[in-house]
Amino acid sequence: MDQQLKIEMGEQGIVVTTLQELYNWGRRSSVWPMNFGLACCAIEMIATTMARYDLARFGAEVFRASPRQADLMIISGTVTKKMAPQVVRLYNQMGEPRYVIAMGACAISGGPFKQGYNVLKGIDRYIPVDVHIPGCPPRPEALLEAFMMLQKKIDSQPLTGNERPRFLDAGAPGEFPVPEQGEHDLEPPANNLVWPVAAVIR
Amino acid sequence: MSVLETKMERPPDWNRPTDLQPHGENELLEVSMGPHHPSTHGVFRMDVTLDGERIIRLKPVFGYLHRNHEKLGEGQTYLASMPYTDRLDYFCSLTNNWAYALAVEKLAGIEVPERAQYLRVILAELTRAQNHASSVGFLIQDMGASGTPLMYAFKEREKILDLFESLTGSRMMCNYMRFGGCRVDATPAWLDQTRKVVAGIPAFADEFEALLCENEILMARTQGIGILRPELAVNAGVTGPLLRASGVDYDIRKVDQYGIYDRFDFKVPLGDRWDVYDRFMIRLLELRQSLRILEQALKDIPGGPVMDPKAKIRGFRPKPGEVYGRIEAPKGELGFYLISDGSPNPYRYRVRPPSLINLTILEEMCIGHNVADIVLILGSVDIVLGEVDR
Amino acid sequence: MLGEGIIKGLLETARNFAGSYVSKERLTTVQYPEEREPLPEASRVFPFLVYDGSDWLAGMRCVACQICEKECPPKCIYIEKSADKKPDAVGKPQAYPTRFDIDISVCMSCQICVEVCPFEAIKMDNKFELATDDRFGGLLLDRKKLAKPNEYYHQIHPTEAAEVDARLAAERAAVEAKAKAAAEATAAKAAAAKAAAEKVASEKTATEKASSEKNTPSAGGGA
Amino acid sequence: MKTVEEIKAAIEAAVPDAAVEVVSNPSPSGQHSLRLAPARALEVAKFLRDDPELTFDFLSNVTGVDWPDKEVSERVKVTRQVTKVVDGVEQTVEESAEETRKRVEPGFLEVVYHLYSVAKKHGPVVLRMRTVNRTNAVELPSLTPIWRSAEFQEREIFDLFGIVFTGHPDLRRILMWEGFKDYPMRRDYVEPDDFEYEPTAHDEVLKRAQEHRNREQATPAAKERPPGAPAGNGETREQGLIAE
Amino acid sequence: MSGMNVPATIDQIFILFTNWVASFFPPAYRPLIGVLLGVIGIISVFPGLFALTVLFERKGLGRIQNRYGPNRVGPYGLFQPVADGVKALIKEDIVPFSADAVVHFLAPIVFLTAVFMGYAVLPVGRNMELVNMDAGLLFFFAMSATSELSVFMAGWSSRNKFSLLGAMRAVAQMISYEVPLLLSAVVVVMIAGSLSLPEIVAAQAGYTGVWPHWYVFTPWGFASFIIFGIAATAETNRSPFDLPEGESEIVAGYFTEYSGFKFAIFFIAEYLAMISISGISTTLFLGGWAAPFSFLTIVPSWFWFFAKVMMFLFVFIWVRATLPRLRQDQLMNFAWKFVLPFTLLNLMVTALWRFMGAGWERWVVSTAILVAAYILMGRTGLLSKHIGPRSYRYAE
Amino acid sequence: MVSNPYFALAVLFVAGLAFGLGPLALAWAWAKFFSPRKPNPLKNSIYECGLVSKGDAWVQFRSAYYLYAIIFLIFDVEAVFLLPFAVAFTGLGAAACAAMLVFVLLLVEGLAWAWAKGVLTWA
Repeated sequence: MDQQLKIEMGEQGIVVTTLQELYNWGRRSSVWPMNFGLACCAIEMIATTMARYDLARFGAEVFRASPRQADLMIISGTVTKKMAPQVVRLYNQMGEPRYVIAMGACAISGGPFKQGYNVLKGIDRYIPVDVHIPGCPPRPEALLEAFMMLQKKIDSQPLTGNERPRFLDAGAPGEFPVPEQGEHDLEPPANNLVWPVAAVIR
Repeated sequence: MSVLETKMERPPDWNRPTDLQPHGENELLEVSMGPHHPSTHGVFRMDVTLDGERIIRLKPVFGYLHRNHEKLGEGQTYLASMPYTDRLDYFCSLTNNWAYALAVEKLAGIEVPERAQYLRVILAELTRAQNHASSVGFLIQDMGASGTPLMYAFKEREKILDLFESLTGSRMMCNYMRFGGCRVDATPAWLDQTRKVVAGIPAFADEFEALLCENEILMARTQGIGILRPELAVNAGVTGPLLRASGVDYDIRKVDQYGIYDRFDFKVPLGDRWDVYDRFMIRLLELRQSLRILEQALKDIPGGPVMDPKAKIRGFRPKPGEVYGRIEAPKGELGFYLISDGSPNPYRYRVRPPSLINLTILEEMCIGHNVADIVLILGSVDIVLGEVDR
Repeated sequence: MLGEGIIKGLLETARNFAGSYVSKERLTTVQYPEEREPLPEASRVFPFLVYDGSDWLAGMRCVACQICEKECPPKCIYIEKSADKKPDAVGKPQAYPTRFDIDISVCMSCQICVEVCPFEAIKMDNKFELATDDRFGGLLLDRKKLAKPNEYYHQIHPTEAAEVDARLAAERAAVEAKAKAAAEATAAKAAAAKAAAEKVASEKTATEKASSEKNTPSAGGGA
Repeated sequence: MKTVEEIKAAIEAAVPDAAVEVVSNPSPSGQHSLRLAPARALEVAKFLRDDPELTFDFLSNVTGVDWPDKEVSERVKVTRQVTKVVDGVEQTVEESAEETRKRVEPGFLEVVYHLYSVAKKHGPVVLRMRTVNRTNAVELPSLTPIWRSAEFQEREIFDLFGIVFTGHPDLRRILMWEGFKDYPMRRDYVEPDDFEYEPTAHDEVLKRAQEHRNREQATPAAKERPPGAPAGNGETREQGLIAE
Repeated sequence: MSGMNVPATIDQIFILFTNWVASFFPPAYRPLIGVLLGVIGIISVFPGLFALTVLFERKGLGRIQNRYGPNRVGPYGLFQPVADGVKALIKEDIVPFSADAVVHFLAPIVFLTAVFMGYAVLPVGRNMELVNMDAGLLFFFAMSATSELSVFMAGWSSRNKFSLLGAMRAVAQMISYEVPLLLSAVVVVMIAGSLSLPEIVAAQAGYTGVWPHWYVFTPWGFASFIIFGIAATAETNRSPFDLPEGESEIVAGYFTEYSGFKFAIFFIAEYLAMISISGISTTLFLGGWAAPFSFLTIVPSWFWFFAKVMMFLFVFIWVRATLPRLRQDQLMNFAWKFVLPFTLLNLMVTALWRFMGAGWERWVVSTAILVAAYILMGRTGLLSKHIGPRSYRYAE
Repeated sequence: MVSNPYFALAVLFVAGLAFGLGPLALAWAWAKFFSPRKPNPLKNSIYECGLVSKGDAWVQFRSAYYLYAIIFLIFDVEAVFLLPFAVAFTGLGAAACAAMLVFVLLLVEGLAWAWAKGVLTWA
């Protein structure tokens, strides 16, 4: 936050600014990931918490197994259609504020397994994703970088106003419908509130 | 004396273990452990029925990571499946590479140069070492230690991954072996570095053993738990350290002597009590044996090419036929079954995953034990979901 | 004795605790954003396109042969071939990609595109800090984003790049030599042809002459 | 280890009406296989496991293979009766001619078993069984009572190929969810079309995306959504543009 | 100021401060002020210590595991606990619809309040205890037992299966280790002759040469100390007895369904319980606030108390970093078949100690009995379960 | 009243309560003003590894607790009896101690009996 902006905001209400800074600082400095691994990327996620890379330096080594106590869901690996309802349900059971990192190609788009009949083509069809990390699997450093990017993103979120994040908005949905497993495919194939239909412009 | 030489007595119905009856009039609790559970090693699920904390029924549920590996393999060329094999057992991409390369080489009758064979052995044994160390670490983690053994194992694993990366370019998904050899040659500097890392592993193993092996809590938790009788183990197709911990001498490196394993002097440790502690110890002992092989291979490695000059990268079309090739992967017998119809894509591409088949006896091993034990038993089977569900 | 193993374990952890203050071996953390371990030379993440010279479009080695697109296991490459041609690294007129997209949200970093490329045009980058919150724009690399100069290639994979350069130079030399030989041959041929033609021509002229000479009198005679 | 022919002979000696056939494998691997008749398969399997000389106690691998109906065009020599005028008299003569015939070879599903012996350390022996056709209720005997290791693998084949194993103790879907209807490993399986919004640049995908978009905009759900409703984490995402 | 003893002043600085503040008020209110300041002290110091402990635990675990641990939030990561606190405050509070909402709400409050009550009788320095109760020890145990009740409340009310398992484990653990905990303290009471904690500290005062007369330096005291330590670990659900929250088995145990600050309260209360039980062990066996050597008595008493408590906390962390968790039946067997008989034996050894007079014989005899019993019971315990190191054969 | 030790306990009790309730109230206020709670059937359903919870968690749990609870009760009562004895121990004669020893031994016998009967086998 640059000085000019600070002064301006100070005129508007120093309380909100301070609160917002404190709020964002608290959220940013204490992101507890969910103990949730899916596939290959989970191993690199574990490697990130291990001695060499040490995610704990950021205060984020407290992997909580219960979604109630976790802030960050790292989708680390392929989400299959059999698993997708569970992932969405777990995301729903997390308390706000909650963040999602889609780690690796599979989590973003289905990746190399995209052509598979049981592979979900990207978790952001059902839940909003904050940071995407490409790579198969991304290096632990890439996860750390994404983590810092998430922290930056948290820092830039205002507490009030129209730019505020979804969970501070009483009108925005707090519930993300869990897809049903149908006879041939997941139903519906995507949640249109978080996954806009792509416009093709070429 | 091998247990198998005695005539095996089979109970009349071995198909399903019988469910236990609850004590008295206890109400049963049906809990599903997984797919999101800290100790299921991924998205595995066990539907358990509990009487108090005692397991009286257990049903494994698979498929949460079913990535259609086989279907994808049938839709693309032989070479294009190679990077996918990395993602089967994502701890041991190099042994997966080898198993697939071996199957294809058998199918097409390709020879592998000497140096490539040595490199394959070195990489496979390094893979085995890191897999066993981290699998033991995960086992202790499941036991509730707050990560320390796992951290030590991963510290060592990082060193081995560094070797993989500097040779193959990637830490985990190496995609290194090709039909008829290896993709790139190892530099002398890499071999020196490998010698250095290998020389450092015994110290790590000593430390690891001092930390764990005689720990009374660990012994009390693992000894006598999850007993797997050898007859059942063989009948259920269990392979790898799990089978050897049940006292059956069956190591494909010795039996098939694929690659150049007949040249190395190593021994196969066997367990006599068939429980979780045996599996834990067998892994540590196999780690030591891998080090022996590594030392010999690093000493003897010859010069020469690493690729069969006749082998083709593009436009590879084996003649029609079929093959089943298998190796001793760190988790057990990893086999590939391929049918070629003469086209560039395999007609049928099948992976025989050790992890899935090793889980056949999970139910038998778990029934009657505690909730706390089943995570251990599962940990001692050492599964990787990428391979179980493919 | 009961507790012996536990004490052994406690001593081991104590050793590591104390050791972390004195030995680098017992404090292996690399504090990532500030400290970094140098990446090994072979390290690979995503592909990029090599170009020679300073103009990325003119110097691009890719000739849009689409082999990599076909061989790519997850099918993350998309190429459109140009209708016109431009001279390639060797100087031969070749097509070039009007569109070369790599979807790094799909790419599995397998390096097969590099192996199959006959033109040394696609190579593996080692830049891994690509996290983005832009699902579509950030993860679809077009040819502009993919194009990297040969110097960059030398910087990240020096040994390999040197080999590639030597190979290309040899190829170029071979092509040049061939071209030269061909040129010479054509020149010689041309010369020979010319000579032959001249000869023929001269013969022709001679015959013509002769004939004309022959004819002339007749003509003359006729005149 | 005995050769395939010897094993065949041994089986036929033990199970007289076993009807075992040797299927040769032209590849350099030389793993020839034995085709069992499903009716006697259990007895043959039991013999292979318990015979002291063979002792195939370890069933390593069980696989399904789908052989769909295939159209074979072959040149056949046919003799047919043709009426011809021979020596001025119309007679029927047999004449042989070659002609190209197209016929549909009926497809079938096949199960392949790979056996090894742990006790004798030999192998493999490959067994195969065929179903009669490729309908959804084809049956084969389960070998799980002989080798437990077939349990999950046969379930997998049931799940992905749709072969019903009679005598299997717990035949349920294993990899796909309960309620899934198709058999995805069959070669004629068509997977659900959910690439529609895939933002890769592949043309066919983009075309499908466009079609899907047209379809989607016609549905009432799309109309109800307020324009510019927050998508994603607060920021109104530019509707996934792929533009260059 | 020449008459003033500087070390004594520092030693009593908090008392003097309280008296000084109270002196501004009418005499009738002075005791009230004293109580209020004491309570404020407890409410501020121990949660502060909690924050430090959490940070040190995370950093210490890091060091043991060859890494740094939190070091980015504030200088050396010092503000990490603050950030966690802020995060817990703003986190959404979720109560499952099917849970028993009242009990679900009450459980953490009961836990925290009960833990705080335990601090009332803890002498943290010379003349520094909130209440000098004659039955202080008994009061403390009563309060610590309440905390287990709240764990059960939490687990049961959540209506989650993992929580239920955690709650049941907590109950089993409580009923198994409450008895050894009490009986090993009885030993101290027998010798000290009082249930009042300041008096127990006073009974350990004095030095032989430079060595203190702490109970831990007697055979029976040492045995009691170890048993008390084990039972205390179990009572506070610390590793290797952290079964009620056993993460790798039952997800997060009894607080699986807790989020936001309610979860944080459990977290705080657990650590506060750990600190208070460390304080009690210090008081019972390590001479409370007394200096370890006679020449160190000039250092203020409260410093020694906190130093000893920190030492305990370090051991807790160290043990957590090293040991895997026990299983429930082993935990119960260990409690009933090893710890309890051994505690009863220790009781008798203590009686013997008193009746054998002051000679060296009592040292030899009681040490011999205890060591022999320990070895015998340990061996038979392991042997009867066929537990022990093994050797392995190799295939030929 | 103020000098009564229980007064201090009462104050501490209130303070402890406030220490717990204060932040909870603060969190509630924060949620009220800034971060609206959005309870919904998905979020507030029981967590069970990502699946829909089947069956009820409130079941009758194992009866083995009953026996342990009784033994626990006996020994806890014993401890309560022992405490006054222990306080007075330094002043007691050998006879009184012997009496107490008999009391303890009786209980030990009970423990041994329960042990032998297999009550202490937690399966």
